Amino acid sequence: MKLISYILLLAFGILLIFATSELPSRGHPENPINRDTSIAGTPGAAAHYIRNAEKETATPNMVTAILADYRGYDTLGETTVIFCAGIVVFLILRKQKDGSKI
Amino acid sequence: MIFQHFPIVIPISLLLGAMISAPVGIWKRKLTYPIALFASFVAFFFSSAGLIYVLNTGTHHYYLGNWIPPIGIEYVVDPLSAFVVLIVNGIGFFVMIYSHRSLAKEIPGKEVPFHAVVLLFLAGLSGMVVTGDLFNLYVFLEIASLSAYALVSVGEKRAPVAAFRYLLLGTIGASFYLLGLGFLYLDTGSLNMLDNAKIIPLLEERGLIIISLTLMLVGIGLKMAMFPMHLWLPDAYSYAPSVGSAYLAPIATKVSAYVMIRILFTVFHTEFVSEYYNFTDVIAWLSAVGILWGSIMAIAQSDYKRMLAYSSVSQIGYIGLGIGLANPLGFIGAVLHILNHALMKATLFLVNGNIFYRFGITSIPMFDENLRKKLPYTSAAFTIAALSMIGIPPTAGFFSKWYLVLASVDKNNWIFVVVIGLSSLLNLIYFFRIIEKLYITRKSNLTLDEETKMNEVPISMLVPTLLFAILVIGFGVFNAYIVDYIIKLAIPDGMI
Amino acid sequence: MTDYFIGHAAYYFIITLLLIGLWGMLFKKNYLKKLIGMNILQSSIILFYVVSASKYNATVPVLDPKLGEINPSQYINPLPHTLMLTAIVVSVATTGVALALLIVIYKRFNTLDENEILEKMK
Amino acid sequence: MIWQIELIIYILLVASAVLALRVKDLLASVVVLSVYSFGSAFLFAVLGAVDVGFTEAVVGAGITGVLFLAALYHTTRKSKD
Amino acid sequence: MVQKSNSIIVALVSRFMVPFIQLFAMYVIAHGHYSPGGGFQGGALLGASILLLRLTVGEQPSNLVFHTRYGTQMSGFGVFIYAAVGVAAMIGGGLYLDYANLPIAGIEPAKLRSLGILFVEIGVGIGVMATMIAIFDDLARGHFHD
Amino acid sequence: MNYNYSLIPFYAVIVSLVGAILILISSRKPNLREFWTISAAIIKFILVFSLVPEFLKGNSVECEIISIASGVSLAFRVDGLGLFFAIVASGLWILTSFYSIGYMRGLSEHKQTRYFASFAIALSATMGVAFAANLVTFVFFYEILTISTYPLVIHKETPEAISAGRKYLAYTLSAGVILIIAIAWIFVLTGNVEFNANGILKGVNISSAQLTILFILLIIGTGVKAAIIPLHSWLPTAMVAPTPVSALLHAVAVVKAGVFGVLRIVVYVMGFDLLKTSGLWIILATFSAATIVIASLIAFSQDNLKKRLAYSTIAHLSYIILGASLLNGTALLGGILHLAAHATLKITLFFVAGAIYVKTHIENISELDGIGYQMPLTMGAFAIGALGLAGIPPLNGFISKFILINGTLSSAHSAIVLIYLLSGLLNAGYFFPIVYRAFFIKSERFTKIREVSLFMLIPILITAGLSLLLGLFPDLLFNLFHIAQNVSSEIGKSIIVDVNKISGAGL
Repeated sequence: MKLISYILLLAFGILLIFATSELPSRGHPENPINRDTSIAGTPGAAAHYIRNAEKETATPNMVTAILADYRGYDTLGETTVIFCAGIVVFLILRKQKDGSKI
Repeated sequence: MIFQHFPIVIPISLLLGAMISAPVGIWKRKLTYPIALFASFVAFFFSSAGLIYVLNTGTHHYYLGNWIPPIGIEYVVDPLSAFVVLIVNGIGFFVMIYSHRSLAKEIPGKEVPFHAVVLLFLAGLSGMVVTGDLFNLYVFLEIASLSAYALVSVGEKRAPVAAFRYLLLGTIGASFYLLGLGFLYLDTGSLNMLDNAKIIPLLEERGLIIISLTLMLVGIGLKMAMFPMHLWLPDAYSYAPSVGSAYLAPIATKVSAYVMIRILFTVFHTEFVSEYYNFTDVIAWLSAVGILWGSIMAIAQSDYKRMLAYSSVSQIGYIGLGIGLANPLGFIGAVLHILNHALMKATLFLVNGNIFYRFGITSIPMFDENLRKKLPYTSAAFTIAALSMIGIPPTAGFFSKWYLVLASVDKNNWIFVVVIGLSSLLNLIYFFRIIEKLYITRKSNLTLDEETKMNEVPISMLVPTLLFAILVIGFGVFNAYIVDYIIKLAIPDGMI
Repeated sequence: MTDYFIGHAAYYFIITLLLIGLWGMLFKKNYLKKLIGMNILQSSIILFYVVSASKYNATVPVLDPKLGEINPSQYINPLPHTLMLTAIVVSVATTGVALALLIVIYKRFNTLDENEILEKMK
Repeated sequence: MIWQIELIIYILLVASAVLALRVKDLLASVVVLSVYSFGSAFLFAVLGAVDVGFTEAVVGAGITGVLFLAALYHTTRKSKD
Repeated sequence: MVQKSNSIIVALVSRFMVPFIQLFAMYVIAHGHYSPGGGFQGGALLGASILLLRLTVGEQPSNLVFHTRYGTQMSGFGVFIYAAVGVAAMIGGGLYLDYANLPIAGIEPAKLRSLGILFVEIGVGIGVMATMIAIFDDLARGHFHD
Repeated sequence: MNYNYSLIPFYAVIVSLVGAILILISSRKPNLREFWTISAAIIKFILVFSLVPEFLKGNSVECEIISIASGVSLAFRVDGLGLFFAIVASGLWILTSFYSIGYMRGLSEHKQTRYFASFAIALSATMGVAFAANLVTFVFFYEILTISTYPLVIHKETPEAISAGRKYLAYTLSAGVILIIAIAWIFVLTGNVEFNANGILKGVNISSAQLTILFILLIIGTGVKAAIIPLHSWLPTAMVAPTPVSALLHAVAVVKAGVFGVLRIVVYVMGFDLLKTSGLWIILATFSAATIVIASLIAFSQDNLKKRLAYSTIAHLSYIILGASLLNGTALLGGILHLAAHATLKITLFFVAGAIYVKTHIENISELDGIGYQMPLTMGAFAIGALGLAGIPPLNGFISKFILINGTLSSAHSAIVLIYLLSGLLNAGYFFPIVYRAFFIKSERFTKIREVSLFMLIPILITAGLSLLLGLFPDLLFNLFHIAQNVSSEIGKSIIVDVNKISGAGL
C-alpha cells in the first residue's frame, strides 16, 4: 500500500516534469506572461502595469500599485484571509464566559 | 443608479458584517447576532434582486476599481452565478435565523466568533461564485475554506482532528488549484476567465493547459469531495456542530461544483473538455462510482449525521454526473441538483439539529416514535426531504434525477441510467429505515423532558426547517420555471 | 540544450520541493510534521510563480527614472509577485489556524501522532 | 539572475526541507523550517522579487516560526518520525 | 502564556530594539509606494516587534504597548478601513475600490489613487499587525474552557 | 372528440388532497375528520360524474396546470378510459369511506387520522393517474400513489406489516424507477409524451431489439402494480393491511392503477399497430395468460380468506391485460368492462371478509362453517360476489367475460378462449366451497353474533346490488358501458355491441 503511494507520488512528479518541459524557458521577454497583447488581441496585464503604473496611480513601485489598486480587491480578500484566521483562532481557542470581556 | 453595484454589495456586506460584528461582539455580546443577521439579510436581498436584475437585463459585468478586465478584476453576474449566489445566501440567511438557539445550546460562549466566521464563510462562497477572475477565486476559496475548517472544528471532541485533516486535504486542493492556475497563467498570460476563454482556443501547444486543467480539477475536486477525493467529508460533517454541518453540507461543496462548471465550460470550452480530451467522461465515471459508493456506505452507517455525510458524497456524484455528461440536459440536471440538494441537505441537517437540540442524540437506533410525537413538524420535514432524496414526485429530488436520466439516455449511456435508478433504491433503504423508526418503532429509550412541556423546538428553529421542507416541494412542482427561465439561459455555448 | 536546461533547471528543484512537501503531508505521521510539509508545499508553489516571473537583464519592478522610456522588457513581471504576496499571507493564515487546531487536539488526545489519535478516536 | 547563487540556494532549500521533515525533535524541525523560509526569501530577492522576499523574510522566517514555537510550547517537542 | 525569557540582557536589548523596528515598520508602510514594502510587510513587522516584546519581557509589560484585549478589535478595524475606502469610492460616484473617485476634492485622479493606496496600506498594516498579535496571543495562551 | 378547456379534472384530483389536509388539521375531532372524508369523497364523485353527459355527446375536457418539467406540462385530459376508471374509483371510494368508518370504529384502531389522510391522498393520486394526459403526469401520480399507500399497508405496525410494507415499497418503487427510465427514453426518442390513440411510439425510428427492451421496461414498470406473475408477490403479503385498505388497494386504486397503466401503455403508448407488427403482444399475452392459470391454482391452496381473494385478484387483473393484449376492439371492451366488474365484485368480497373479521376475528376459511346463518345478508353478498367472479349471469362479471370471450373468438387466437373458460371453472372451484361452508355446514361456533353495523353493512349491500344491477342493465346509472364502448371503438374498430342485446343475454 505504502509502495503504491510512493509510486503515485513519483508519477505525479514525473507528470509535473513533463509539464514543465512544455513551459517556455523562463526569463524571455516574449513569453506569454510578458506580452503586450495576448494572441487573442486582449491586452497583456503585466505589460500594462509596467508601462502605466506610474502614470495612472502615481506609484513607482509596481507591486504596490498592482497590490493595492489594479488588483486591490485581491488584497482586500487577502487581508480578509488574515482577519479570518484571527477570528478562527479566536473561535477555536477562546470561550467567552458570561461577563468577561474576552 | 446605486443598484448596478449589487455584485459587490453581496460579498462586501457580509465582509463588513464580519468585521463589525466580531469586535462589537467582544464589547457587547448581544449585538453580534443582529448585526450578523442584518448583514446576511442584505446579502440575501441583493442576491435575489440581483437574480431578477440579471434575468431582465442580461449578464452584468462589474469592474472593480474601474480597471477593464484583463488589467483589473471583474465580477461577472450571469444567470448561473446569480442563481448559485442566491442559493448560497438564501440558505445562509435562513440557517442563520436557525442557528441562534442551537448555538446557544451546543457551543455556548462561542457565538460571537462563530457568527463572524459564518459571515466570512458566506462571503467567501459568494465571492467565489460571482468572480470572473481565476486568482480572485483562489483568494475567496481560501476565505471560505478557512472558515469551513473552523465551522467543523468547534464540534464534538473529535471535531478538531476532522477539521485538521480537512485542512490538510483542503490545502492540498487549494495548492493544486494554484499550481494549475500557474501553468495556465504561464501559457496564456491572463488570469481573467473570459480572457482565457478567448486565448485558449488559439493556443498551439495543448499539453500545458491539459495539465493545468487536470491540476485545477483535482484541486476543485478535493474541495468538492468528488468521489475518490471525498475522504475528508464524512468525518468533517459528522463531527461538526449541527449548525456547522447545516452551513457546510448544503452550500460548500455545491459552490465548488459551480466552480468546476465554470472552469470546464466557461474557461475551457465544451468541445475542448468533452470532445478533444475526455475530461468530462472521467468526471462522469468517477461520479457514477461515487454515487453508488456513497449510497452503499450510507446504508452501513448507524449515525444520522454520518449517514447524511455519505449521502452527500453520493449526491455530489449526481452533480458531477450532470457535469460530466456535458450535454444541455445534464447541465440542467446538475445545476438543478445544486439547488435541490442544497435544500434537501439543509432540511436534513436542520432536522438533525432539532433532534440534537431536544434529545442530544444522533444515533439512528435511538430514534423511535416518541421522538416523532415530540417533534411532529420536524419529523414531517424529515419525511419530505427523505422522499426528495429518494426521488419521489412532486418533491424536487425527482426532477433533477429526471433530467439526469434524460441526459444519460440522450448520451446513450445506459450504465449511468442504471446507476441513477439503483441509487434511488439505495436511498430508499437508508431513508425508510429512519422513517420506519420515527413512525412505527414504539420502544422508548429517550429521556423525555416531560416537565418543561416543550415539545417542538423553538419557533426560530422550526420555521427555517419547515420553510426548507416546503421549498423542497415548491421547487419540485415549479422546477420547470427555474429550468426554463434561469438555467436554460446559462447553458454554455457549444453544448449539444 | 544548455539554454533549455538553464531555463528549466529551476523547475526541477521546485518539483522536488513540492514532492518533499507532499510527502511530508501524506506520509509523516506527526501532525506538526504534516504542517511543516504543508509549508514547504506552499512555498514551493510560490517559488514556482516567482521563478517563472523572472526575466533576463531586467530589474526589480520598481520604476527607475534612470532607465528612461519604459519598456516592459526592462522590468521583471510584477504580477506574479503580487499574487504571491497574497499566497504567502494565505499560507501563514492557514498555518495559524492549523496550529490552533493542533493545540486543541493535543489538549484532547495528548499526542500529535496520527495513528495514536485515530486509535483514541474510536 | 545569477544561476550559481540560485543553484546553491536550491540545494540548500532541498536539504533543509528534507532535514525539517526528518529531524525527530520538533523544535529543531521548526528552526530548520525557518532556515528554509529564510533561504527562499533570499532566493526571491535574488530573483528580483524584492517585495515577496521581504514578506517571506518577515512572515515565513519570523512570524510563522514564532507561531510554531507558541504552539510547540503547548504541545510536545517529541516526534516519532 | 509562553514563559518569558529569564535573561535580562535579552530583555533589555529587545526593549531597546522595539522602537526602531516599529519606526522601520512605519517607514515600510508609508514608503511602500517607492520601495519594496507596504502594508502587509510593515504590519507584519509591527506585529513582530510586539511579539518580540511578548516573548522577552512577558505579557504584562507588553500589554502596555498593545493590550491582548484589542487584538481582534483592531484587526477588524484594519480590514474595515480597507473595505470602507472602497465604499467611500462608491459614495464618490465610482465603482468599488475606484480610488480615483474618492470624495476628496482638488486632487488629480492619479494622485488620488496614490492616496487611496496609502489609506489602504494603513488599513492592511493595522489589520495584519493586530491579527498577528491576536493569533499569537491565542496560541500562546492556549487555554480554553472545555 | 372535442376537448374543451376546463379545470374540473384538476379539481377532482385536488379535492381529496384538500380533504387530506383538513383531516390532518382536525385530527382531534373524529366526527369532523370523518365528515371531511365523506364530503371529499362525495364532491369528488360529483365532479367526476359531471363530466359524463358532455362526454357522451362527444365533448370532453382537458387542462394544463403548470409546466412540470422543461418541455412537459402537468396536464389532465378526460378520455374514455380515464373517465371510466375515475368513475369506478371515485364511486367506490364513497362506499369504502363509510365502510372504513365502521371498520375502524368497530375495531377502535389506532392512528385513524393517518389512515384517512393517506386514503384521501391515495384517491387523489388515483384520479391523477386516471386523468393524466401524458406519461410524466402519469408517473408523477403513480409514484404518489405508491408512497401514500405505504402508511396504509403498514397500518397495523406489527413486524409482519412492516416487512410487508418494505416488500411493497421495494417492488413498487423499483418498478417506478424502471418506468421513469422507460419514460425518459421515450421522451428522448420522440420529444413527446402525450398519450394519443395511435400510440406515442408509432413511426419512431428504433430498432426492434430496443423496442422490445423498451416495451419490457414499460410493462415491468406498470406490471408490478398490476401484479403480473412473476411480479406479484407483494400483493398477497400486503394483505396484512386492514380490510378496507385491501378492498381499495386491491380492488380499486393501486392494482387497478397498474392495470390502467398497462392499458395506457398497450393502447396509447405503443399502439395496437406497432404491437401487432412487432409481435410484442405475444409477450404480454403469454405472461397474462400464465398469470390467470397460475394465480387461480394458487388461490386453491390458500386457507386465509384474504390471501385467497388476493390471488383471485391477481388472476382477474390479468383477464383485463390479456383482453387488451389481444389487440382487438371487442376484447379491449371486455377488458375495460371487467375493470369495473371486478372492482364491484371484489370489493364486495373484501368488505365481507372485513365484516367477518370485525365480528369474529376470523381470517381463515376453514373456520367459517355456518356463519351464513348468523350473517345472512353479509354472506349473501359474498355469494353474489363469488357468483359474479365465476361469470354466472345475470351479474356484471358475466357481461364482461362474455364480451371478452367474444372478442377472443373474433381475434386470430381463439384458443385463448380456453384460458377464460378454465379460469371460470377454477373461480367457481375456489369460491363456492366458502359459500357452501357458510350456508350448508352447521356449526355451534357462531351463535351470538349478529350482522355488522350499518356503516359496514350498507356498503356491502350496495356493492352487491350494484354488481347485480350492472349485470342486468350495463348502461344503467353511470353509462359505463357507453364510455367503454367509446374507447374501444376509437381504438380498435370493434363491433358495436348493442346494450340491450347484452342485457338481454344477461337475463
